[in-house]
Amino acid sequence: MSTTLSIEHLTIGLPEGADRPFAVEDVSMAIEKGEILCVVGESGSGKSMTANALMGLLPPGVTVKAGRAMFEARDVLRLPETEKMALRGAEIAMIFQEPMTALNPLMRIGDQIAEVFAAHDRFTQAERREKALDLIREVQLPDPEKIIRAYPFQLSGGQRQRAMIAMALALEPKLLIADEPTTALDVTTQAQILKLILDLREKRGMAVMFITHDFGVVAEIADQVIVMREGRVVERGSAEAVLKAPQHDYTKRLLDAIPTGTLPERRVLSETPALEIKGLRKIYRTGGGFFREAREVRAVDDVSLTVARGEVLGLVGESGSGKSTLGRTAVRLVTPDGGQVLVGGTDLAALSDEELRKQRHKVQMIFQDPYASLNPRQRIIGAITDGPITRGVPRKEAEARARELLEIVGLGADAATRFPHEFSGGQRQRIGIARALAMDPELIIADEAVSALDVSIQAQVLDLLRELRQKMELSILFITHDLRVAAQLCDRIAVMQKGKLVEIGTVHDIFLDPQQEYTRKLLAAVPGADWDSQRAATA
Amino acid sequence: MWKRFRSNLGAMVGVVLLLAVILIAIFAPLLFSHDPWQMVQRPFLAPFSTDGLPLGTDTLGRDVAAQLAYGARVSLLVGLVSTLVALLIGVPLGALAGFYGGYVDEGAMRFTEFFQTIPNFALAIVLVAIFEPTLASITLAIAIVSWPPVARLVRAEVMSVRKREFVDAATLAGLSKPHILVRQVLPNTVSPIIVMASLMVATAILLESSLSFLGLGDPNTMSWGYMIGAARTVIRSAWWLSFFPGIAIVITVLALNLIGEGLNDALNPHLSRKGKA
Amino acid sequence: MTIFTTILSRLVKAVMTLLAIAVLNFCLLHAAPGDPAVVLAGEAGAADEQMIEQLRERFGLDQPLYVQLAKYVGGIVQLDLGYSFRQGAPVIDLIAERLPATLILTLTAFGISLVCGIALGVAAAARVGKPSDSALTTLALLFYATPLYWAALMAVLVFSVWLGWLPGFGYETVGANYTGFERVLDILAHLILPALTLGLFFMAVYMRMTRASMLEVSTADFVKTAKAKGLSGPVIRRRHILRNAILPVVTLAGLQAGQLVGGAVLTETVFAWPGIGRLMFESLAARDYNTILGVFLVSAAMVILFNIVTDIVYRIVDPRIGARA
Amino acid sequence: QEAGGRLDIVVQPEPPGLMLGMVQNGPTQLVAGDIYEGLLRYNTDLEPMPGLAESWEISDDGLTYTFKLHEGVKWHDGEDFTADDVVFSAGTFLPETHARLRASLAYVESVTALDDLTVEFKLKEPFGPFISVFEAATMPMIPQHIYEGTDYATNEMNATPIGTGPFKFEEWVKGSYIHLVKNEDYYVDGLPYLDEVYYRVIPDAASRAVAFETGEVDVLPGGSVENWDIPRLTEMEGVCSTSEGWEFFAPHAWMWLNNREGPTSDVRFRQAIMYAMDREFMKDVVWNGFGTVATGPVSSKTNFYSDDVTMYDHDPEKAKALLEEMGYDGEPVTILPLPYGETWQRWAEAVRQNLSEVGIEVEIDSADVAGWNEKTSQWDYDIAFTYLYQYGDPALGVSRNYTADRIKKGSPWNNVEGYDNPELDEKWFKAATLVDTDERQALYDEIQKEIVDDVPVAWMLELDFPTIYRCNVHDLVTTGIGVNDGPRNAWIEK
Ligand SMILES: Nc1ncnc2c1ncn2[C@@H]1O[C@H](COP(=O)(O)OP(=O)(O)OP(=O)(O)O)[C@@H](O)[C@H]1O
Ligand SMILES: Nc1ncnc2c1ncn2[C@@H]1O[C@H](COP(=O)(O)OP(=O)(O)OP(=O)(O)O)[C@@H](O)[C@H]1O
Ligand SMILES: [Mg+2]
Ligand SMILES: [Mg+2]
Ligand code: NI
Repeated sequence: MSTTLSIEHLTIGLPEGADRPFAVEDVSMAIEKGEILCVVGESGSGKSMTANALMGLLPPGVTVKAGRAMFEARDVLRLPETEKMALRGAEIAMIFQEPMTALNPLMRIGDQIAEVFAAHDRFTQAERREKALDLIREVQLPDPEKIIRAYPFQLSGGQRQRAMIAMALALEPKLLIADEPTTALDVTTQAQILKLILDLREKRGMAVMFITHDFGVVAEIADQVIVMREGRVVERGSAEAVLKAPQHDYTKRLLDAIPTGTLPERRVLSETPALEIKGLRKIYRTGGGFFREAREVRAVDDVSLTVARGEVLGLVGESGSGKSTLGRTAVRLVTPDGGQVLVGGTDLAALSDEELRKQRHKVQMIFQDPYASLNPRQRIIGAITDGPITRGVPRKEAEARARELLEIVGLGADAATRFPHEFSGGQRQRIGIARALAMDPELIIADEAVSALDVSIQAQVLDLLRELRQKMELSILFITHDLRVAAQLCDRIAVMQKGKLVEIGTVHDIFLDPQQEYTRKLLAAVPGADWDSQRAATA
Repeated sequence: MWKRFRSNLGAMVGVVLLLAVILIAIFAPLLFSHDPWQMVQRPFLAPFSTDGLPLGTDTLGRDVAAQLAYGARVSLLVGLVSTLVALLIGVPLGALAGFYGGYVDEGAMRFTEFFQTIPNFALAIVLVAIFEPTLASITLAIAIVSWPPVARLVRAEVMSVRKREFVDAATLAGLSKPHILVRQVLPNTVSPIIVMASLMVATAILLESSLSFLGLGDPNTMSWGYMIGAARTVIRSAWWLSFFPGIAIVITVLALNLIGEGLNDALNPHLSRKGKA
Repeated sequence: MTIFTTILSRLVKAVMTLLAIAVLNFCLLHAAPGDPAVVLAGEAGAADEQMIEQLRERFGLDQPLYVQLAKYVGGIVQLDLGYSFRQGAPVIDLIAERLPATLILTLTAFGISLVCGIALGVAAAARVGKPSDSALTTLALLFYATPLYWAALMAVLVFSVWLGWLPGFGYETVGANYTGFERVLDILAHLILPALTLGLFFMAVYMRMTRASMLEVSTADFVKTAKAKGLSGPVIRRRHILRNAILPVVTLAGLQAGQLVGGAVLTETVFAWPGIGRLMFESLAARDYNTILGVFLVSAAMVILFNIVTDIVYRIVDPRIGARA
Repeated sequence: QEAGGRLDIVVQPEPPGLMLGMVQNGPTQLVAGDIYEGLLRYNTDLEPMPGLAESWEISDDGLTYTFKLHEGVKWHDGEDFTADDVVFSAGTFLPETHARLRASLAYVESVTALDDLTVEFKLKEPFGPFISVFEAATMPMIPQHIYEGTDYATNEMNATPIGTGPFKFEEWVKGSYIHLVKNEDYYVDGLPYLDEVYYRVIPDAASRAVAFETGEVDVLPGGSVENWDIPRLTEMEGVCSTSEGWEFFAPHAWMWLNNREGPTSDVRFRQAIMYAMDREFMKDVVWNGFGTVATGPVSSKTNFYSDDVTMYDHDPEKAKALLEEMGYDGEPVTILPLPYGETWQRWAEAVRQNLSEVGIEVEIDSADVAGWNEKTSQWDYDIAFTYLYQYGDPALGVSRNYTADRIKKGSPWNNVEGYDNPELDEKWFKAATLVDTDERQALYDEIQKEIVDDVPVAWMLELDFPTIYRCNVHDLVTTGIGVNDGPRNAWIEK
């Protein structure tokens, strides 16, 4: 095999005032023809910077300080801009993480694909259209004739990512760089895209540099693996070697932090329900107005379930299946259209606004986005004590309790007087947990509470939740799209699809003996499932 | 943020200019022994020709430099107060509309639209004519025509902040809606409001001068617009009478705009990565 | 939702807004001190009670305010803007006579400001951070900071009096009786100075918006995608950034139309441009209520029209909106 | 004399209408003075000249006025002008529409057409100034065939006025210009010389000056540019100016002092104001030297003027003494300037400065035209600027401001200050009805002497409004009303 790209001693400097002087430092790697190289590492480890440097797309202020990247006997880092332009798209192509925003919203898909040809002056107008159609077919987009005339907003996330791939493949590049192309997609779609990339690699024999932070994905597609940390390569080798026998501590820790498929022991659950949901319905009507017709989405459609005291109930399902809506209805952030929500026996739906505010503390929520869920202009102590003080707890007492809780979630009490931006994502998520606990809730709804976090931090938060469940007899409704995480923490799991509850059962039932076709599909789509079960077996 | 602002050359130039204007306004009585209406010399003395009258005299023999200094007071005062009043109208309206949505929003926005539909300078003219030109009525009129953009801005900001999860968190903490609006949402909209306010002061100064130019100024207060309006009829024979106040307005408005741009860059750092600012 | 129904719903709202404006203005104007009959009598150079009574009666000013209001609104519904006390003619005629001049002025100024503003904004954004960007931005700011009327006075002085290049005021060469193309040229020559002074002021506004919008959009992900395709900088700016950046500018420009029409009052005064801005200002001094109200309504209608047009443009340019519902 | 050519004259502000029988403001008189005519015209000494009336006779008792009309006069629409039109105008139309004339017509018992070309006015009692009321704007001739039996105010012909004058109405582009063309059938042979006249509307004073400089207009009637610009313009090549042509109006400026309440109700305070003001300075600086300091109610340009009165020179000490004597407590007063441009504003500021120098605190009130009308006619002011025309005779233009019967709320053109002196009233009335000029003069001398001591209003200036025009325009100002009927005789030297 011949080497498509070889990066040698690449160092990329960050502008002044950045968190460290170099985004990547002395990084070397090589990709062979037809090979998939996975670059893994935590957020901020310099994965994207490496890729952007190759494309000549470094953000302003960020510069290549040293090293070279040889591609077909040329150093792509030092080409003049015109030659770089000729290279981009034609020889090296790239796809990005965010399919929702990576396409020009005002341009038809077909035009955006054809533009690649235009940029490199290939073919005539008519041929370009033909080629675009072919590409759309190749990435298996449905109804190509229609898609070619569609605008991005008319496509789903997965479809958009396929369109992106079509663009990237247009000129049969020798190297495809994929920067976390599936992170924003749900599991089933992710599985399809991964399969597509594998197929195309097969067909075209191109080299792929695949950036991810998900070892499941690595296990699924990688030939070679590079592990990065704080801008340096800490480990490299074949996928087999790295996954099975990691050498470096950091890699080991990363792997350890990944929830294994091992199922927790069954626990005996209490009889008293903390949360009862009966025939819950929520329909979203959008638009509507003078002359417009309203559009209806049945986000939650006649769902009934209970969460027992001290139980952790996992709620899984594809994106848009109504998980969040269910959770938000349970805390009455969303007013249901029908059905009952009983928290500790009280029907929240029947309460007046005033009474509701008094009962609020019983159910609390941990939010998905640790950045958005804290008011950037409020000190941590305020965020935690606001609720209790509103309930009538004297300020002194509330503050003392807040400090105590901060200790419990593993943050020093001195965290209290700081502002959110002084904390990392994981720390903020802990603050969120402390805030929920401060209200002495009976039930906590955790909506994708760990999805935004790096695996190692994810593990810490999960540990914390487990500990709290034990200590405080908390009930938790744990919403996630990550079945592996669900398997770790939950007692029972409920599966949702298109607003309906399709299956509910103990973790063991769902994982080992799923009843519904949909559940089986979900399970199968988890990346690295095979590798996972191997690990589980060896663990 | 201050660091970023300071490193912006334009903004610093703006600050220096504005400070100069403010200082002149504050110390006008110390700088000039006579008041700006007093006839001190022959009329139409050219600038730099007579000692003690650096900028010459006007049609009645009054000291142009003193008028300029006292005019700064009025212009700045009108600019600041009218902006403040506009904020007092626009912020609550926009905040309520954005926060409560639904009929409140619909009603508030209709109301705002209504004011935006009437050409605002024309409305200001009518208001001032109706309430008779006094400093108060001019300020109020300017405020009345300049609040709608504030309301729109605040509404948009509040609507976007309202969707952030910390608002949900506050709801779950049992905080009341007004409390959430005032304590959690609004503080997060201040930066764009500050930026806008700095530009509004500039616009208000221009508006006041335009009204004065049309003869709708307060005849008892010396303002730059008054000076230009009074001098336009002699623009051919005594250019300095309209030139200096014109330059004063340009400088002040420019300074405020530069500051506004600077604030904009400093407060909305698109350069830094999301969430880390 | 089609463009059609959008326009329809906008029109319904517009009519309601206009009616509300009519009522509010009516009340506002009548709150003002100053009795049109007295003013009118005053203008006659001599007045006695008999004359003032006559005038009051003739114009219905002796009736209770609510009756006057009802009559007025009733008239408006039938597209009758009432009768001008002062000029002794139907308001609609007075306005119709003056409207074309204002339209020509504001539309030209709008065009100039939008085209130049966007062009300069794009140019500045392309050079962001460089001295030429600061130069462009500061230049535009200078236009903005210069009081409109002052700039107008200076422009007349320089281009009309000193250089003698352009007519300094008026709408056409009086008494020349040009026809056809000659007339167009003549009006154009008269239009240049007022349209430029009015346009340059707003140009600065649009330029700033365009620049900010361009910079904002240029950080969008799809721009990175475009770069990754191998497109050149100018192509990306033109095909990807500009189209997306221009949308908010167009909308804001529509909202700003009200200011443009307002600014015309000053320009029309300095340049003796026979438009409705001046008509309004002159009628105001005479408390010629019906005329003022008429001008307000017509200019409000103009603003609404501007808005609807920009809305339609938006819809044509942005595929998301039309299809969303 | 050369025939032909076009004259561009500034008109400011734009007239509200041109139907002179109904609209009477300055700009209307300026433009419509070419379209409508009166029976008589007046020279710069205010002596009557033939107009539509070829000759006239006044009976010795001063009760009968007989006019012989010019032969072959036609209205612009081709109808004949006859004595019936005069009877209609003076007897039917104008009494209903013309407020100023109404007062004079009150003396008229009857108007009769003796034959097609002879009209006789019979008075109830002698009225000295009656011979001065036949000027075009004061008693314009109205076409009977158009107005008889119609609602005058809404008659559609108001928009296209029909008169007998030397120029016909052609077109009015609102906000831009009014176009008049030569009346080919004018009854005076050879007149007018000009082919057409454009009255140009230019709202900004500075622009008007520019228009004159750039040759866009040929004539700036008095008051159309600010005083400061006048020297600059008149110094230009080929530019002439004249102060003549205002004799009939003799605009007289004063400040109404509210005689009813406040400090201004004290005569000492009013005298103090007179002494406090440096009116010479105001004339020189504010009016750029144009005008004459007024000594009393009657303009020196008008008949029956007397200078045997107390002269109020600038004497702040005397003013302070008077204030001291009355025990003025420093109560502030307001001044309402005339909303007619910068000059008037400056004037008010100068007065404020003068008054503050003697310890009177003054605030300037501001109002637009409507507000000014409202405030003055509702007596809601302390001190208010105004200027009024004298119309050639104290009985027509002066007494209306001082006699108690003219204290009428609602109009700004009468005894607004509220001066009430029954003794003097007697004399005013008497003077009006005397026929003998010397007797009248004696009486007016007395009146002036007395009233000046009372200071019912603060007389300021006899205004001078120079007309600026290009020197190749000849015979523009030949009468007491100047440019108003100027184009009739004007001609342009090529
Ligand atoms: N525009 C920028 N300006 C300055 N520093 C930046 C910029 N973009 C990224 N960085 C810094 O560069 C370093 C590497 O960032 P990079 O985006 O390559 O990380 P990553 O491994 O792709 O992380 P993630 O998984 O979050 O995408 C980080 O320290 C980051 O803070
Ligand atoms: N405020 C809203 N207005 C209208 N539709 C909504 C709203 N919120 C959610 N929906 C719709 O309701 C459906 C369910 O949304 P929900 O957020 O509950 O899904 P989810 O299972 O939490 O998905 P994800 O995994 O992406 O968070 C979706 O089709 C969504 O588009
Ligand atoms: Mg990345
Ligand atoms: Mg969700
Ligand atoms: Ni920030």
